[in-house]
Order: sequence, then C-alpha cells, then structure tokens
Amino acid sequence: MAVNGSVKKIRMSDLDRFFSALSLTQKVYLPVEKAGQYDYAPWEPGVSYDPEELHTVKSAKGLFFPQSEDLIKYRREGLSLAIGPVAPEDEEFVVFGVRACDVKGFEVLDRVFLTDPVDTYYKARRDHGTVISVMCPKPEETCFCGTFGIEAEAPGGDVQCFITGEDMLMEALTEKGEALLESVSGVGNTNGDGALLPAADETDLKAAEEVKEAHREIMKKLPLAGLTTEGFGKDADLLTLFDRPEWKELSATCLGCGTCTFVCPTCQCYDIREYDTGRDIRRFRVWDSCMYSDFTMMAHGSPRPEQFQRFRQRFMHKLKYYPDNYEGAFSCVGCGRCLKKCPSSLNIAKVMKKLGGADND
Amino acid sequence: MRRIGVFVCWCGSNIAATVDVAAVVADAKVQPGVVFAQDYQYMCSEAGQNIIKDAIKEHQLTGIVVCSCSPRMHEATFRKAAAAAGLNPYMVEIANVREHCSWIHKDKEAGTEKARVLMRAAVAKVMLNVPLKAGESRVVKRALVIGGGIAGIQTALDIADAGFQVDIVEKNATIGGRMAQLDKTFPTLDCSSCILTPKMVEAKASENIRLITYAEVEEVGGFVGDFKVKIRKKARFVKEDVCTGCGLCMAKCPSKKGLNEFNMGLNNRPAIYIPFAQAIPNVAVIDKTQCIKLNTGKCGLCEKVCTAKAIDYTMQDEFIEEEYGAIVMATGFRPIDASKFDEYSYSTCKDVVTSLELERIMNAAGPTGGVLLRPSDGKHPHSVVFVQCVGSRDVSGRGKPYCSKICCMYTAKHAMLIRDKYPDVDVHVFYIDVRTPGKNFDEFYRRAAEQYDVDYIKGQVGKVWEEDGHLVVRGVDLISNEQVILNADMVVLATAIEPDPTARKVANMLTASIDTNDFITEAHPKLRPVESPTAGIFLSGVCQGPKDIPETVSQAGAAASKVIGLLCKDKLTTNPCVARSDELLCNGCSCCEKVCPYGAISYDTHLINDHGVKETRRVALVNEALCQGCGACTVVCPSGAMDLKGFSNKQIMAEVEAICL
Amino acid sequence: MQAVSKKVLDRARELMRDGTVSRVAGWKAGEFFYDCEPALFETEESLKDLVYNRFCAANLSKFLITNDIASVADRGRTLVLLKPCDTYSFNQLLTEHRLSRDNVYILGVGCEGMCDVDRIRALGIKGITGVDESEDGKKLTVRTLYGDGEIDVDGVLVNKCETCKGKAHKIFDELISDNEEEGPRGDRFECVRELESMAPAERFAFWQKELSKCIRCNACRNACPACSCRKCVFDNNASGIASKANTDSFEEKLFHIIRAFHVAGRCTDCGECSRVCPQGIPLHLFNRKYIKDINEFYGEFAAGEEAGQRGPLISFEAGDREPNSVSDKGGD
Amino acid sequence: MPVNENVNADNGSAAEAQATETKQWKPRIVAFCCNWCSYAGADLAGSSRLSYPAEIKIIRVPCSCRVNPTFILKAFERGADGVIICGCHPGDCHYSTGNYYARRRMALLFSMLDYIGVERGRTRVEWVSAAEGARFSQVMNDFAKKISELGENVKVGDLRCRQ
Repeated sequence: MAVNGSVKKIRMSDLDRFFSALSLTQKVYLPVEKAGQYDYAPWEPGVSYDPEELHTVKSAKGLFFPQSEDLIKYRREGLSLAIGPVAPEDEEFVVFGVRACDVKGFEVLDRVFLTDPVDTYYKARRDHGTVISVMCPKPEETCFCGTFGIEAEAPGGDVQCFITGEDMLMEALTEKGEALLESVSGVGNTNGDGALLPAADETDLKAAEEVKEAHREIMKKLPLAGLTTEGFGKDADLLTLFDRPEWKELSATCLGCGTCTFVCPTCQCYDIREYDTGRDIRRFRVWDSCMYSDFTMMAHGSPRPEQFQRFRQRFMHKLKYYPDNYEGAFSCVGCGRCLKKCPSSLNIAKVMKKLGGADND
Repeated sequence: MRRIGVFVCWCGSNIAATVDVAAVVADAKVQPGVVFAQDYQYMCSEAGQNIIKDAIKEHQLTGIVVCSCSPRMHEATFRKAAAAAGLNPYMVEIANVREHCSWIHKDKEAGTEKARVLMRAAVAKVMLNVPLKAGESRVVKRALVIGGGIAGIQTALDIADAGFQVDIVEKNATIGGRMAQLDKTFPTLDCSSCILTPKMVEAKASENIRLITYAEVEEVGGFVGDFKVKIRKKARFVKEDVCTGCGLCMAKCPSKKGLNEFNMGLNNRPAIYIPFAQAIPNVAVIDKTQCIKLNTGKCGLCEKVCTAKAIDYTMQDEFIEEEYGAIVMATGFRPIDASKFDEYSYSTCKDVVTSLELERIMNAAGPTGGVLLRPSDGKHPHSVVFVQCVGSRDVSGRGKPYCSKICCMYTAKHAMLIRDKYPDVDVHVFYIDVRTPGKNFDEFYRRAAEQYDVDYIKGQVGKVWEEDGHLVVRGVDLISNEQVILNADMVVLATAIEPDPTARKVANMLTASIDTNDFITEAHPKLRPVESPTAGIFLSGVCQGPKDIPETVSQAGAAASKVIGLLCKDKLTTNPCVARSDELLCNGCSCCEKVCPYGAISYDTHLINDHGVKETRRVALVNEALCQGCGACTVVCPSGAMDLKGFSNKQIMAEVEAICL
Repeated sequence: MQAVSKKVLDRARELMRDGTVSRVAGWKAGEFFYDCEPALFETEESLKDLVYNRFCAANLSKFLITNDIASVADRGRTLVLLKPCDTYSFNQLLTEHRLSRDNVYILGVGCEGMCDVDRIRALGIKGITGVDESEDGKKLTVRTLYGDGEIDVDGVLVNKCETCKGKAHKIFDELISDNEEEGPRGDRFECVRELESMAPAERFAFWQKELSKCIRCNACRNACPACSCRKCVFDNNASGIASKANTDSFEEKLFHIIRAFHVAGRCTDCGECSRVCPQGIPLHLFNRKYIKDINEFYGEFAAGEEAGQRGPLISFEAGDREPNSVSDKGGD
Repeated sequence: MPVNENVNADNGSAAEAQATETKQWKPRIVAFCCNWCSYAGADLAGSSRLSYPAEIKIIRVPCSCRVNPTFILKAFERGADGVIICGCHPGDCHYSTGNYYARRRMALLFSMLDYIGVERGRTRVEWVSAAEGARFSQVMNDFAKKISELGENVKVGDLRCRQ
C-alpha cells in the first residue's frame, strides 16, 4: 500500500456518518441483517454496518444483475401491440462491504456482460455503481478463494478498506473511488474534532499490514487451502472431463434446486419471462439455474433431461467452458456459499477433489 | 391466431336501457384477439343468429362471445348457431349482461362499465377455448335390478313391459322380500301376499325377466350404458330347473333346528326348505350350516326321497357375467336389532316382540296359524302395549336419527286388527308423535283410536320388565304429566328400519354414494330422486330412504321409466366438459380417484414418453362417459395434471385477470 | 448415538453381504464433519463411507423417489435408513403410490435429535473444523480455526428436533433403536399459537419480513417429500401460475401459500423445508398451521402415521365447520 | 401482427389514463358461482330486479369444488379487493359431494390468509340455492359493504401493470 493522499481513515464509529453523507446524493447498499440473515439493502438511519459478518446469503452481484428486472413493457389492443421500453438504471449508487471474492465475481460477470454484445442493463448499473470492498474478518472453513488466485488481503473494487481496531483505512483504487472519497472530504467527524476522512499516516498503514499478515496466516490454515484447479481450466481435455463416470455419483443426491446458483456470485444465467395481465405485459428477466429441470427447455424437451447432466453443466461451466471462453479465467471465486447452503451438501469443492489433480485428495 | 367476434344484444330495452351497448361494442373492438363486434336488438332471433353466422364466415372467426341473457337461457341457441356456421359449438362464450347486469343496475354508467368487464372476461376465456366434441358410447339393452322385493319386482316388471331384458338378482332363495312377510297392508287392510303374489308370478312368467335368486353381485365394472357385472350364484344344492317344489324333502329332513327366517325366527324349519308356500322360484334350498349330509357326509335322506332327482350335494357357487345398460338398486331394508335397547327387555322376555314378528304371529301362514298367542306360553293375551319409535328419531347414537316413516301406520293397523279380532284385548300405544301424512292415513289412525278404542298415550316408555308371569310397562303420559304403569301380556316394539347391510357393499361397487345412515344418495333430493349421482345407477324403494309400499311402487315405476328412457337410446352423448388428465404431469397419487363421486377415474401403469425421457409409471385415466364434470379432482391434484375441459384452470384464471384489470 | 451408529453400520454391511438388499441408501461423510450427504451405496466396499451421526438430518424418503430406487423392481431391494420422523414421509409416499414397499428394506434407526451447523454458527462460532460429542450426548466440543469451545446439544438441535414427534418408527422391517418409547418433545404448535395471538398487522409484518428474503431457489419444494410432483405447477408454463423468481413480494407469498395448501393433509411435518432454506425462513410455520387447523377442524390427523390413510382434504363430514367461521382472531 | 414501436404502453390511451386519475377507488370483487345453484340464484336475483353493487363480477364454474385456491390468490394478486365463493347448500350439491370438499378447502385457505395477516373479511363462502334470488342479492350487498369498509387491498396485490 503506497503512502499517498489516496489512503484515508475513518473511525469505525463514524461509519454511519459516512453512509449518511453519501446517502445525500446516492443510495448506499451494505450488508443488513433481516430476520436473521444478511443481505444487501440500502442504508437508512438506524442501519449500522456489522464488520463481523463474513458473507451475505446472496452475493453482491444482484446489485448489478438483479434477480429480476423489467426489459420492456407492452400492451395488447385488438390484434396489435404497443411496445414501450424500460429505461436502464441511471442513478448513482455505492456498494459497501464487498469481500474480495465477490469483487472478483464482478469481473467474472463483466467478461460475459460487457463484451460484445454488451448487456446495456448490466452496463448501466456497473457504470453508475461504486464498489467499496472491505477485507474479510475471520475467514470460514468453507473459504477457498486462494484456489483461484484471489488475494483476500487486497479485496479490490473502487475503494478497498481494512479494519485496524478502532479505525478503518480506505484506499481508493480508481478514479471513481477517489472521487467518491473526495465527495465527502468536507464532512467533519462525529466528535467535531476533525475531518470524517483524514489521511492515513504511517502508523495506520503499518497496522493495516499487520492485520493483513495475520489474515494470510489464517488463510494458510483453512481446510481447503490445498485445493487446486489442477485438472481443470483451459488446458484440461474437455471430453475427458465431460465423460468422467464420477459425475453420476457426484450428483446422485442433487435435489435440482437453485440454491447454489442463486447464492453464487458468478452464476449469470437468466430466463426471460412475462408478467401478463391479459392486456398489459411486463417482459422481465430472472435469474435461472442450470440445476432446474426446465433450464433451457425447448419445444422438443430439455437438452439435459437428467439431473446429473444439469449438475455437470454447472461445474463444467465454472471449471472448463468459462476458462475456454475467457482466457483461462475460472468462474468460481471460492466464496464457499454453496458449501454452506446446499441442502444435500453437494458443492464445487467435492467436484474438484473428485475429478481434479491428485493433490486434492 | 385467434379471431374473436363479439355480439352484443340489446334484448329490446332489457339490456340497452341500462347498458350503453354501443360503448360495449367499441370497447370489444380493442380487446386482444377481437376482430369483429356488433350489436343487435335481439341476438337470439333468427335475424340475430344470422348476424352471428354471417360474421363467423365472413371474418373467419375462431370464437365468439355473445353478451346477452344468462347462458342458462340461450347458450344452447348460440352454440347451435355457431355450429351451423361451421364453428365448433364449444367456441362460444356468453357474457351474462342481462340477469347479472342490466336488470340489477339502474345507473347506466355503472351498468355499462360492468358489461364491459363481463365482455372482457368472456373474451379472455374464449381466447383459451378449444374445440370440444361430445363423445358417444353404446347402450347395452339390458337392465339389472339388485334386490327382488316389491321395489325390484315392480321396476323389473315395468322395464320388461317396455320390451327390455331385465335380470333380478336376489340374495335370498326367493323373491318377495319384506312385503311377503307382511300380513295386511295399511290403510286398506288388504292381504299383503294376495297383492304381492301375482306380481311375483308375473315376474317369473315374463319372457323379458330372468330371476337370479340366491345370488349376489360380486363385481361391477364399466359405466352408464355399458356395465359389466359378475354375479355369484350361491350353491343351493338343489337343481333349480329340476325341483318341482313338492316339499317331500322338507318333511323327511331330520335336521329341523334351523330358525325360520321367514317367520323371523319364531319357529324352526328343516335344513332343506322352501322359504314359504308362494316362494318364487318354488324350489328348495339346503341350508349348508344345518344339513347333516353336507356337514358329516351321512344322511342323504332328501336325495333318496326326491323323485325328481333334484338334489346335488356337490353343487358349487357359480358365476354369471353379464353386460347391462342400467342398474337399479332395490336392496331394501331390515328392522334394526332391538336387543340393544335393554330397557325394553327384548332379549330377555319372549313376550316382547318386534312389529315384524307380530306380523308373522298375526299371519295365517305364520308360526301360530294367525292366532294371537303369547310366544312364552302360547296363551291368549289380554293386554298388548305398543312402543313407538324404538330406535327411530334417536340422536343418542344407539338408534337412527331419522323417522322410519312406516311405524305409525302399521302400529295403527296392528292395534286395529287386534281390537277387531279380539275385542277383549286392551291395546295401548306409547308414541312421541303420530305421523300420518298420506292418503287416508289420518282417517285410518283416527279409526283405530276412536272406533276401536285403542289407547294412545303420548309419552315414552322408560322400562319393561317381567313380574309374576306378565310384563310391566312403565312409561310417562306427557299430557297428564304422570307416570303410567301398565300390566301387559305382550309388548310390541316398533323398531326402526335400516338399509339392508348388503347395500353398502353394493353401492361401493357401483360407486353410488351413501349417506351417513347408509341410505343411497339420490342425484338431487328434489329433482332427481330416483337417480344416483353416478350415471346409469337408479334407486328403487327403501334403499334410498324409508317409505311405505305405495311410495315404493311409485318410485319403482319412476326408476323403471328412467331406465327405459336410457335403454331406448342407441348411443349416449357424453358431456364434453369433462376432466382430462395430462399423463406427463400425473403423479399417480390417487387423490383425484378418491374425491370422484362417479368412479370415473381409474389408473393404468404404462410407458410414458416425456420428450424422450421414458418411464413406466402409474397414471390416472378419466372415463369420459362416467365423468360429470364437477371438477373436484382438479383441485386435489397438486401437479395440475387434472384439468376440466370447458372450465380449465387457465380459462378461469383468464376470467379472473380480465375482471381484475 | 454412537452406540446406535455402530450397530447401524454393522447391520447395513450384514444385510448387503447376505443378499437381503443389493444397495444401501444412507448418509456419507461430507467435506466437513457436519455436512453429511444422502448417498447410495452400491457395493459392500463403498459402505466404508456410510455414516450415521448427529448431522444426518436429511430425510431419505424423498431421495428414494427422486432416484426411482423404490420403483424399479429388477434392481433388487434397497436398504434405507429411516429415522422415526422419516418413516411418516415414507408412509405418505406409500399411500400415494410413489413407492413400492416390496423394493425397500427399512432399517429403522434410533435418533436422539440432529444438530444444525447453522445454529452453531448462529452462536457466533466461526471457522468450525470439528466436533466431539460427550459420553452422555448432551454436550458438543467444537473445534474451530480460532479456538475450541463447548456447547449444549439442546441449543443447536435442528428445528424439527426441538419439537420431536416421538421416537417411534411407524414402518420398518427391522429396528436399531434404544429409545423407541420416547414420546413427543415440546409443543410443536406453540410457535403457531404465538403467531396467531399477534395482531393481524403484526402477523403481516412478520411474514412480509420473512418471505421477502425468499430467493425462490425452490430448495424447500425440492427437498419436501410431500412436494413430490414430477412437474410443479410453478415450473409449468401451462399452469397459469408458473413463476421463477421473486419478481414481486406477493408472488413469494402465493408460492408459499399454494405450496402449503398442496401439502396440507399430506405434510408429515418432517421439517425439511425449514432445514434446507438458505435464508432461514421458518417455512414449517405454514405447514404446522395447517396441521393444527386440521386437527382442530376435522379431528386429529397425522399424515404418514400409517400407509393408506385417507387425508382430510379428500374426506368430509356433513357437519364440517363453515369457512366463514374459521377464524375469530380478526384481521378485519 | 402490426407492432407500433416506441409507444409508451402506460399512456396508450391518453383519455383513459386521465379518466383513471380522476376515478375514485372502487372495489373489485370476484364471485365464483356454481352453475346449478348459485349462478341460477344470481339469475333469479336478476329477473327479480334485486340489485347489488356493480363491482361484483360473477364467474361461472360447474361446482364450488371447481374453485382452486389458486384462483382466489390469483384474484388477490391481480388486485381484487374481495373474493366470494357461492355453491349449493351442503347436502344439495348437484354432484352430491362437491361443496363438502370446497368447504374444507376454503376453510383451510381462509385460515391461512388470516394467518399471514390478510384481512379475513376479504374472502367469504356462501351457500345460495337456485330459489334464493333475494338471498343472493342480500349476500352480495353485505359482502360489498364489508369490502368497502375494508378499503383497497394493498397487502397482497401485485400491481406492476396497474394504472
């Protein structure tokens, strides 16, 4: 971390003030507890940031790629149709508290949605959103971002943050991030004895380095620390992997629900549906799951009629098809949500161990 | 692509006065799918129908909506008009803008708005209509009557008279039923067997009637017009076509301990017996529980004395399989068991008898030769007490909650007959109410009370017990509000009647529904009293509810006319708005089968090909001839596999949506 | 629990060896100690991975039909391990002709209550790597990346186990259980009464909050042994109510109400819906409401108590209560 | 199919939109009536000129047992303020048992709606025979009054397309 004017610090107790100041001009989304579960929700007075919570149930991807969003609206009249567009998002917003894995998840989505043909709805949200990441506190036994080369100690985004005891350091990484921090530079702190975001000094940076070092030590001890991508990716043989007999056993107890897909920060499949009142219609897209029996259903039936085929599709996509399409990048970020949430305790780590390199056993 | 036409009727001023017909037409023109809309003074008139027919042809309409009076009035008219123009008649929907709109609203704005919504809903529905075709099924020209009492006999006679074949299945060895056991009938006091016997003989003689006695229905399959029935003909050990009914065997039979069922067990009969003198067929039967030969292998006396060589100890049950177009239930009744009413001491005192037992005692062919004698000592009684409503109108759970209907009248009859024949006998009747609706009934009762001095006491009997060789009856007189204690030589219990216990089993086989008292449910209590809700099943006599002989006979005739009406047809047209099961969605869970009141749903296990995924599994099948289209199955089906044609889930939801727009 | 566990593993091996069964449906150890997954063991050798411990909450009844194990006769019999509560689901599936009894050999396994790792996490314990059960089965020692600690088993039971219906198996070929006679635990309708006693606005707020978390992953439905439709109406575009995602708040309510209604009278209260919900929505509160209503309106009825029962929604009495009178709790 | 592009559907008909704005809230009430008793009862109410509010719209079904709870929820989702189901009196069902099943289904559905906090008064079951035209009218008047008192259904509607 370079010592320059771009690293600021804020008292943890002043975070509310920070959100409040930002909220004057835009919505600030952060992990908020609701009936026992954390998910991203807009900040409002009374909502506070919980630095202890590692992951929201759903990742932050929904802020850029909502679970459902209207595409067009139309109305039937006699035998004709009157079509009206739905404008893409045009308001600025901030996402606060994103972890390293989820930030990498945005990159996975970017490759899909921002390359030609560009998804205008996604792009509008990406253009208008500013990402503030916070380095994770205590990683869980389900974490394995290291497997995909993610450095949890450099979470990224437009601004990345580190908690050093009473303070949080904020480092702007992009112009957008810099501008955001600049936008609140005139705000004073709660005590009234200085700025809300003073520049960080050497001591602060040293403290941050210590926090990171401690974090690295924990990361090494994680049960899945040794999990590798060996046997997958661009260089693996597609058909060999596809035809592996273990897929059936691996998927035998898959219920075909969409839990893994919907909590995943990188799954990007969607279906297009209509809300049809008989006269007015909204055409919208919704997240879809390749685990669903009606995924890519066509008139002749499903191209993947059996659950094991759909299960294989999901992991082949993450570990083989996506890397083939995007220069070797994997579309898993090791956040571990699927490890925690699958009702049948199936997950990508089991797949990688079973089908991957010898080191994984 | 759907091309819908909307026709808005003025009904003179009936609709047009409160609905802006032109506005409805204008709105109709912009509804999704609508290509044509027009109004007219009287759509149901020939000119109006021609407008519809012409528009169907000219605009290639695929469906039409008529905004008019209730579909209960003219749906059929407009369906016919559509069919005449080459459109499937089920592509017609009616928006009821008269009864449900113009006639009840005074404000024209509100009426017009509502008419628009009703039109919109009908358009939304017709967009999803599919052409339906009424199916056809054959009619087997033969009827089955289950039960050979007066109800069954009369039904069979009437059906036979119309020229149709009819089989009577009777579980006992003879037809005749309960009526054969009765002595005299109220209110005319003519002799029961004198009026019954000719009917029995006629049934036997009819070329169109086949009597299958000592037999029971074993299995029923099929549906209206085409039932398949398996009948078990129990072994009677006497060849029916050989026996002459001479009765010699009865005299020689050494086993004489069997209780005489015909005489309500008041005396005994031999193991081989003819139930009663006028039995039809007049053929002996061996009671295998009593026969020494069948139980020990020794004896064989009857075989030796039978000159006709009719005895066959090796006889086995036989099965008859037959097809029928219609089935009539005439399973009748029995008196309930009086022994569960301890207070009347029926099971401990021989001189406490039931009314049906009294019938036998009073009957010349009965155990006492028609002389009123006390069963305990054969002495002449001097005082008889009748107790009414034994087990009838009883909500305590021991008896029946309903009124057995016939008891008031037969008790008046018994009382009158006793007083007439034995003026020295005191007769008392304890009653809750005396119910005498019916032609000459009340006059009859009053004759008993007034002319014959029968002592009617309004009140119930609390206890009957034996003391010093006679009975003591303790009751209450509600009019004087005093306890009454009477000495009696005999006590007669007017026991409630209940459906014959075989009725439940038979009804289950026929999928005829049964009420909580085991009476068979009629299709409609007022309008279809002789039909079961299950098509092709008809009801005759007491199996449907308590009734006396004239009522039974008229119902028997009514059931027969319904059967004849059915058998006259060569083909049955089935309502096409019936349930339909999508085998790709069916789970085979049987929920639909269980709620179907018509037994229209069955199951089949076969190979299902779901877009290339093949699997052998159990799925529901709807018999369209049986299904009446109620839709009960569609709601219990969680997967939505079961849907109702003409009222499909999507159609109804489209109506809901259109109304809520 | 450990004693039962040992016997179960040995017996499964024996039954496979002597040819009584040709495969075993049980649980196998997962990635971590707590994520035991349902599994099918086709060889005696593979049985080394079979486990039966505090974290085998998954109900194997649904697993039997999703894999068509019990409908395919020519593959020989399958041994299935069923906990007491799982047997209700099995019976219900038998009632609905979804299983062939002859194809299954049921080993009823005793249960002392299953643990829920999410409830351990909810205590603030992070980075859990292992757990040890005390001799008496009352305590758990939890090992984590950040140190060890001891917790009460009772505090981390799976929701359904907190109000266990009783330890008796309703159907089995053979039993390995030492607490068969233990009755129900707690009052499973207390939670329903609590909601019922709230003001309508509070109830609405409660459900609004809970159901707005729903992500329509369908885990509740797909795990539910009563939701055994081959194709759900919500997946069927022709049904008129197909929907895929949380497009609006009421759609979620509609989904959950219809789901509760479809399983009313068939739900055995196995608790899988709440157990698998990634958002921790107390979905069992819907089903228990219906069980409670059915008991109150139409007499006690426990779906799956025995095979072949006629459920309350496919039955009626002439004197049934009128719908307008079902609630006097207000709402107006 | 002719398609008019770039027409804002919400302003498809300017006059209509304007009318909507000035319009007061009027309840939307859906009545499911069985063909044999209640629908005929409604016809009788009509031929006897016994009025009830125009907000009530009747959907004809063969039997009350045809009414799937889904229809009722669908109506609420689409903005209905009240739903009433009418059938033959218990014991008089044309199909002998249909209304008995309907009665159980509706009892459970209503109980659930109450449980999630939806106003109980928005749903009702009434048994009306073909001879009870006067009663039909009275029942509908009562129900409409109740719904007017309860006001607009805001809890369970999905008004994405509502103008």
